[in-house]
Amino acid sequence: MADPALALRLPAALETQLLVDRFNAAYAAALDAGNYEAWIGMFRPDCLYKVIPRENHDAGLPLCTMALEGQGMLRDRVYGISNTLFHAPYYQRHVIGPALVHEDDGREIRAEANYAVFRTKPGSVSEVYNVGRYLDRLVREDGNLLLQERLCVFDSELILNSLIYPI
Amino acid sequence: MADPALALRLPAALETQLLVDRFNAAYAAALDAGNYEAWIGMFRPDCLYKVIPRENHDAGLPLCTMALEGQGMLRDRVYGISNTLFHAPYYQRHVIGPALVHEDDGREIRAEANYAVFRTKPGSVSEVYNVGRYLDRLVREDGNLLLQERLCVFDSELILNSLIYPI
Amino acid sequence: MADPALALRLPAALETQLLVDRFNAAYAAALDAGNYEAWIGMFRPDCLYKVIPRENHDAGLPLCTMALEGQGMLRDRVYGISNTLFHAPYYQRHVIGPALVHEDDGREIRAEANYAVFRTKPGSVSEVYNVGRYLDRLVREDGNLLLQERLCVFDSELILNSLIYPI
Amino acid sequence: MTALMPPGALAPVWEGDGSSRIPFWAYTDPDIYRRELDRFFYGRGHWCYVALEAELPEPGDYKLSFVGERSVIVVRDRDRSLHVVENRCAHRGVRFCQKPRGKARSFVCPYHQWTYKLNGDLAGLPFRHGVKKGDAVEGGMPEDFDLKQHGLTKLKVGTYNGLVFASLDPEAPPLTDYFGPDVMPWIDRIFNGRKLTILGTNRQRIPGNWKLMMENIKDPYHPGLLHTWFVTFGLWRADQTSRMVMDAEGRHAVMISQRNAGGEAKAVTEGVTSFKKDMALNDPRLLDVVPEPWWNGPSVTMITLFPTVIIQQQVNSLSTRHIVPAGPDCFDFIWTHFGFEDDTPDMTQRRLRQANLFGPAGFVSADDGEVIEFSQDGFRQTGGRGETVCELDGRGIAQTPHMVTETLIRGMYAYWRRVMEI
Amino acid sequence: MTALMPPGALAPVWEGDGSSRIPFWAYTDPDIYRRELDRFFYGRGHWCYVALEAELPEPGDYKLSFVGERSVIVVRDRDRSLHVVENRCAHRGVRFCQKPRGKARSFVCPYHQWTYKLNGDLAGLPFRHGVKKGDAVEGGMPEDFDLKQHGLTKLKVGTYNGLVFASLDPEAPPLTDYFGPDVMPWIDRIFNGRKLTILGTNRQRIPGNWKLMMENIKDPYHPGLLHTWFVTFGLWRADQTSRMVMDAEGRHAVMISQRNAGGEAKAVTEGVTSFKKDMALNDPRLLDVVPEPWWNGPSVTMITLFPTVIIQQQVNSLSTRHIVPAGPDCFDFIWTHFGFEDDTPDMTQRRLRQANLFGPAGFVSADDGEVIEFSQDGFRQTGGRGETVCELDGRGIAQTPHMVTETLIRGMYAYWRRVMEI
Amino acid sequence: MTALMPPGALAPVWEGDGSSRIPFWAYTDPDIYRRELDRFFYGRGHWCYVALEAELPEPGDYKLSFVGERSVIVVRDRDRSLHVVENRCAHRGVRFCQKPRGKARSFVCPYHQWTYKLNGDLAGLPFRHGVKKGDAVEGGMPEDFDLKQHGLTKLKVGTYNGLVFASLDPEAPPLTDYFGPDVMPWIDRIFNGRKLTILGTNRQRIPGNWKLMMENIKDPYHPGLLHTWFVTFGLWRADQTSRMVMDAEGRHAVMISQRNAGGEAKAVTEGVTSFKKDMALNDPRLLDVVPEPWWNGPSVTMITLFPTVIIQQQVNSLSTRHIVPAGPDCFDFIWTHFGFEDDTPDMTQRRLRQANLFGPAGFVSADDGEVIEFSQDGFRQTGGRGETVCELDGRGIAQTPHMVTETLIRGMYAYWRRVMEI
Ligand code: FES
Ligand code: FES
Ligand code: FES
Ligand SMILES: [Fe+3]
Ligand SMILES: [Fe+3]
Ligand SMILES: [Fe+3]
Repeated sequence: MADPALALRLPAALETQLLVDRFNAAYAAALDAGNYEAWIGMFRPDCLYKVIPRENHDAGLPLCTMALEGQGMLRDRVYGISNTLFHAPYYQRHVIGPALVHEDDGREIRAEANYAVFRTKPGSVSEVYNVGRYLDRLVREDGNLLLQERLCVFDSELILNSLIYPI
Repeated sequence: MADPALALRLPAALETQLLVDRFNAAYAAALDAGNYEAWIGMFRPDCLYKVIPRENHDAGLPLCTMALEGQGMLRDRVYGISNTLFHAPYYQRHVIGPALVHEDDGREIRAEANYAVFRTKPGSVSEVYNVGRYLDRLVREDGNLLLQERLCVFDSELILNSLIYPI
Repeated sequence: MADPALALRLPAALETQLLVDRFNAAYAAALDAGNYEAWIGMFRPDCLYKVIPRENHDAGLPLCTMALEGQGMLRDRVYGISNTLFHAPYYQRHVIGPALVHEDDGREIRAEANYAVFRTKPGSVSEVYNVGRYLDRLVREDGNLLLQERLCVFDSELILNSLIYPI
Repeated sequence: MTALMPPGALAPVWEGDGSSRIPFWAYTDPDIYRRELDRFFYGRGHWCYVALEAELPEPGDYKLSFVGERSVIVVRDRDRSLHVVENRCAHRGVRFCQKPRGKARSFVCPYHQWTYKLNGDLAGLPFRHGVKKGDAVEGGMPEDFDLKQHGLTKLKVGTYNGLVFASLDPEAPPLTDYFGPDVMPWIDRIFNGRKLTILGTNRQRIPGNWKLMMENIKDPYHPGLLHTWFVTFGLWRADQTSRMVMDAEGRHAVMISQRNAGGEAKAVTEGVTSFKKDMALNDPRLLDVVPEPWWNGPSVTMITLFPTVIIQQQVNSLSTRHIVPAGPDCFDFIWTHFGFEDDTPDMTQRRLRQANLFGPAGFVSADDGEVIEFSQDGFRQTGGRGETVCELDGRGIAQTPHMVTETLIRGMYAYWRRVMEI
Repeated sequence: MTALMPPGALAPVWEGDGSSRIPFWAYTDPDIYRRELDRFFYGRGHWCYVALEAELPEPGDYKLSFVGERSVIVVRDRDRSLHVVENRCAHRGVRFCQKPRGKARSFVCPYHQWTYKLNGDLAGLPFRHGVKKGDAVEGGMPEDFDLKQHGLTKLKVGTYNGLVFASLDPEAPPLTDYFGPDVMPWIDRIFNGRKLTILGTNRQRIPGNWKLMMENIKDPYHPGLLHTWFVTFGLWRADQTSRMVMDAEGRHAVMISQRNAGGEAKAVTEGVTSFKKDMALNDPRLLDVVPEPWWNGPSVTMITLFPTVIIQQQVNSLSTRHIVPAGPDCFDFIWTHFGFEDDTPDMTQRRLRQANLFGPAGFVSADDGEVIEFSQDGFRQTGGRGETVCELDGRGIAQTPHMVTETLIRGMYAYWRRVMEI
Repeated sequence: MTALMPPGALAPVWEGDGSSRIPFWAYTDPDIYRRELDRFFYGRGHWCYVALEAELPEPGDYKLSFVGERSVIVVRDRDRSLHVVENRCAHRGVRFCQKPRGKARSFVCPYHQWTYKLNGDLAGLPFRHGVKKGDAVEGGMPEDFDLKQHGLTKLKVGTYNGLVFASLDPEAPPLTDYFGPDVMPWIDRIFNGRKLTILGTNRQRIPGNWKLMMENIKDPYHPGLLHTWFVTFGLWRADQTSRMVMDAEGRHAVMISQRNAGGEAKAVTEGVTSFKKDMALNDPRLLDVVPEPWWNGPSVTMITLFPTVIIQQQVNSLSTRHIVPAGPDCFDFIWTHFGFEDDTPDMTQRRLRQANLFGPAGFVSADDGEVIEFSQDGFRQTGGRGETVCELDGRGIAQTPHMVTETLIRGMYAYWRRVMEI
């Protein structure tokens, strides 16, 4: 829930909200366009990126569907997508709700946002592919935000065969 | 549509928009985490909460799928969810669009927002469960918002068997 | 990605974001209520409105599923919906993410937003109908925004039989 | 008729002549289901619920409804009589009517504009006598084309004090005979001719066999066990005075009971996990029951009119529940809540508040939909092998002066076996 | 062949030897559908549309297409010849090509890297002769393994002035014989050798039997009745000069007509609800028709090339529509709009504007998809019992100098019965 | 048994007595699938994987699992023994347990509160002896009703060093006999009695026949070709020392190999498009392999325990993969990753990092799911006509000291034909 002190911090809160929602919109645009270089660029070098079943997350179990530490691993994943992982191509479409900002200490922002990702395979209908929420730690760097950490905690217990692209 | 005078009221409008979108994000987070106490806390004691088929709403018929008056009934519903209603557990995931604020008289805000709720049953795929729009009356209380009234007018003509948790 | 200079332009950026998100919310509300007169009113007289498969858009092919130039054609479409095109009625529900504003020169705004449209036919379940992104050119007119151009570039390779209402 | 051996399923052989053990294949076999459609929903001597008259107050008012899987139009003619016609054009089969409710002066199929009267007669069609070109005539229907042979399928209509039923059998008996003298008084008790007020609709898709819903409302054993509210607040439990009534065929039934104070009572609450000794409502308005004069005692009557409808009075809540089958393992369930013209605003609000107990989200019926789904899951996972055991209160079939019995279910399946010839 | 009695359906017995009454089971029975695949889409002497040459301008260009339910690759070889091969690896059946369009020098199945030439020949496979370890050799394919026996399924390719067809029958007749002398001139009229320009694709999934789309374009009766624009603006209506042409077999057809001024005309607009007397476009550019020299009269020709494609000229709009069947009750419908290399920018824009009339959102074709869906709903709801009535202009089959007729539909089903042996 | 001729499919006739050519219908025919359920998953002498003991540490701990399509409950009793009972109420078939994991002291079916012990015995049911009203007794179960006849289906339980299997066959042989002396050592190597630590679960739905996953892990031919990482980094390729082991029946198997330095090697990388000569990881921690003492050589062992589970050691990553069939063309695939109680935090982190190679997103297993889907697409598009060719290293079946072979697949289908009597 919004906290009592919020009103006082409004201008700051507005700026934070704008930055985070803008960031998520840009993040979605990058992934949905298959622009993975841009995606890597939205993380800090020592970032943490995890796609984890809610089942494990809630049970305190560490196993992820994808667990990448640092831009190097992000780069290895992107190389895999484009060069080593055979798969049928598909479109992703992210619809992300306005973020819920939990904290902003001026440098780091803690926020979450619900997302739905739709998959469309060539010549097919669009289907619900992966829904869940982002748990984020975002860091300001010269007016930009970069991801220090993004956990994609997904509800979807059954992945529709494979998960190739980042969420 | 945005109205001509909007520009003049911008700072206020920005604050209102932030508060409402924040509120909806927190509302989604509470329900999707199954945190029903928090959910009850987002309403005023004399609130009105209705989940109503668009079919009835458009025809001016009063029957709802769920119609709760006041926090007491909300509490009774929550007790039902946790203690009396046998059901298969499922995850909900709300994706709510930025709200459309119709009016803000400084105390009460009238707004609406489109939503999609996805259901995931244990060991199953995620599916479209309930889509519609929130018709809200929100009241400011020491910097917070509380729901005086939320109508969930849903398009989904066929409910997928049962509707246990609030929308 | 957000650009370095953003911080400096914040107040303006906030206003722009609010206007665009408000506009999209109002656009969704108008279409989902079947209020097509309001929909026409959200465009400029010499507007361009296209619903185009991503397949064609990415390949640089001009064919659209719907391609309307100017409010006159929008009016002809609306007349078709209500008077000439036999079809089963259905509900639409738009969920649109916060927009990504690319540019705002004070008069014209270039922005995009991801959307998901759900279809509900009478007595049926809700289904994913059309997902994609809006590519927009919006123009300020006395405090309002109007669409100079909206491209609905949709992923959904197979349209579920027919597409009657605008996206 | 078609063979009853679907690919890979076991032959539906029902051991013995009883009806207390229902084989799972009766709920899962697609051929069994097709035969059910043919013999019950479309078959000789059966009536299917389609509407309440109050939904169609004015001449020209129509609504789409279903008889089994068939889309039908229920429409009120200028003379205020009701017609039920199949929603399928005689020309090339188009289900032409798509708006669920509306007003009509005639029905026009969009494809080639064949036009039908509200009673289903074909009124005319374009170019029937061809098109004049100079003094030649191009095309047109054959000489022997007979409008009368090409109307919409007309169903027989039966109405009773506001209830509307339809039958594909022109020889179907009068409705009152169909329901029979044991059941009729309970219909009369609610539908005594007074005007109804429609409060609204709820729709749910339940992934289970349609008979499971009939069973559920012929099963007085479960409400006091599955539904916490019933046992705790005394709305339905085994220490009440109750009666289980059925028609001579055993297909229709009424479960009648009278609420008591609820609370603890060794015989019916001990060891019942759903009983909540100390439960109290935070807002009693949810259950602000006010007896109505017409009750004459019973606070609840659950009427099953085989095969398509349940009529419920549960304290101040009134509704019809329409069963629309959609394959052996799924049906749509459409609730129409109503009140009476002379209800006070308070009574209307009371009925609406108590509606929180029913429908897809209801405190005492959301879980019925759930257990039906899980029953079907259980039948499916064995591939249709196995049987239910409905032997509470023995294996016989009889009107029963209490609720500790599964006799109504046995009655329904005895009838089912006779008609299905299984 | 398989038995034609699916579980629970009625035996498909077609009364009499006519073709004016089509039984619903012809649209709903899964075994009928399978036989259709075997005899029409995959069968003796039939050709299926797969592409336009203009989609594959360069050597190495390929696109995925469909022959019935089979995924095939259409590819242009170094020598510019076209191959059509089935997209299914000879090793373990993998549908190995997943990118819908691209460039290829050979095809490599990812699972075990079996490699095929563009013509489908198996070029080689890893470890065919085993792996040397020291002087031992481990594994490898058997001595008698013959590359030639393990290529991709090769389809016979037929091209005609930019149209590309494929057949699983190596003995399939020349394309021009397949279409026949009555239909060829109308193909030549559009495809006379000039280069085509691809404008783009639209795809829709229509929940109806594939034959309903063939019928729709063999049905000159409906356009002036279902489609307001046609009757109101005189694009297609019964007071025009028109001809219905078919090939000797009755499987292919052309509907030819010439637009008129539209507006009121007792014979064809009276009582036609879709006719809008006072309707005028707010933006006439939507229908800014400019006759083209090659028309030589007709403003519209709708060509059905059984079983897979429709070629349309409707004023300045040109397209092919590919039918991809997906079960008895569903097909995908792929529109490819095109123009000609020498089109002026204005003409291209005109074709694109008129494209608003067609495709899944089209002013005069969105509703065709709708009525097809509702026809299938009508067939389904009776369980396949019932029949359509196609008797406008009698029960016979003949080339017809007007559009007040269902003769082309009768022609198609007469052919269907011969080939299906029903 | 049921006829093996589904409507419209070709009769499943398997030419000759070999097992090197598998007809497509073995993957697509619904009756074949049903027989597989009956004979393998539910059948005589077979064991199905259901859990790891470490998932159920405490008395009362239960989890839902599957045996074929049947929902079962795996539960630990007070005496720490494990029971596996079917999740289906003996009264009216309800799949009563819905929470996937939890603690239970008994099982209560919500519908009528029939109550079962953890071992599946029916403990009691409400109103079994009726309800006292005054001195009358209302209802109750018949005199001859026998609790013992109405328990849950009990499965035989087999555990081995932390692995839990269940069988519907009370006569099923000891687990160690079922796996056999050739396979057991490889199970012992991982499961030697030390305690396991559960790291978590991944679930994917793969739209292909369940046997394709068994094949995939009995196919040493593909990893060095499909999976870039394997061939490039030397995790699995044909120039390694490897062994293909199977049990006497040919149903279970182990693929054993030892990694090498990878890099270029004419015999196994030349012309292999998936080999990336210059590829290097940006972050080597993804493949920071540290040999463990218990390996005794092999760096990878892929164990298939027919028909339900794969046990994998691939360098430092350990997991079980549970196959849950869902029709002929789909199965759910559940990964449980684990480590050992005495793992250092570093080793745990290492196992988790290497988990990036596996599961639905894995660098070397996401594509296995993809090719399985495309295989099924290939089988489907021919209507089940056609066959795979598994003749690498001949047509025979034998323990094999290298990986250039498809012998394990041939072994499995030889067994399949014996049991299926096809
Ligand atoms: S299908 Fe109804 S008029 Fe032709
Ligand atoms: S399946 Fe194609 S190479 Fe093995
Ligand atoms: S169904 Fe389980 S107790 Fe009745
Ligand atoms: Fe109940
Ligand atoms: Fe048409
Ligand atoms: Fe593999």
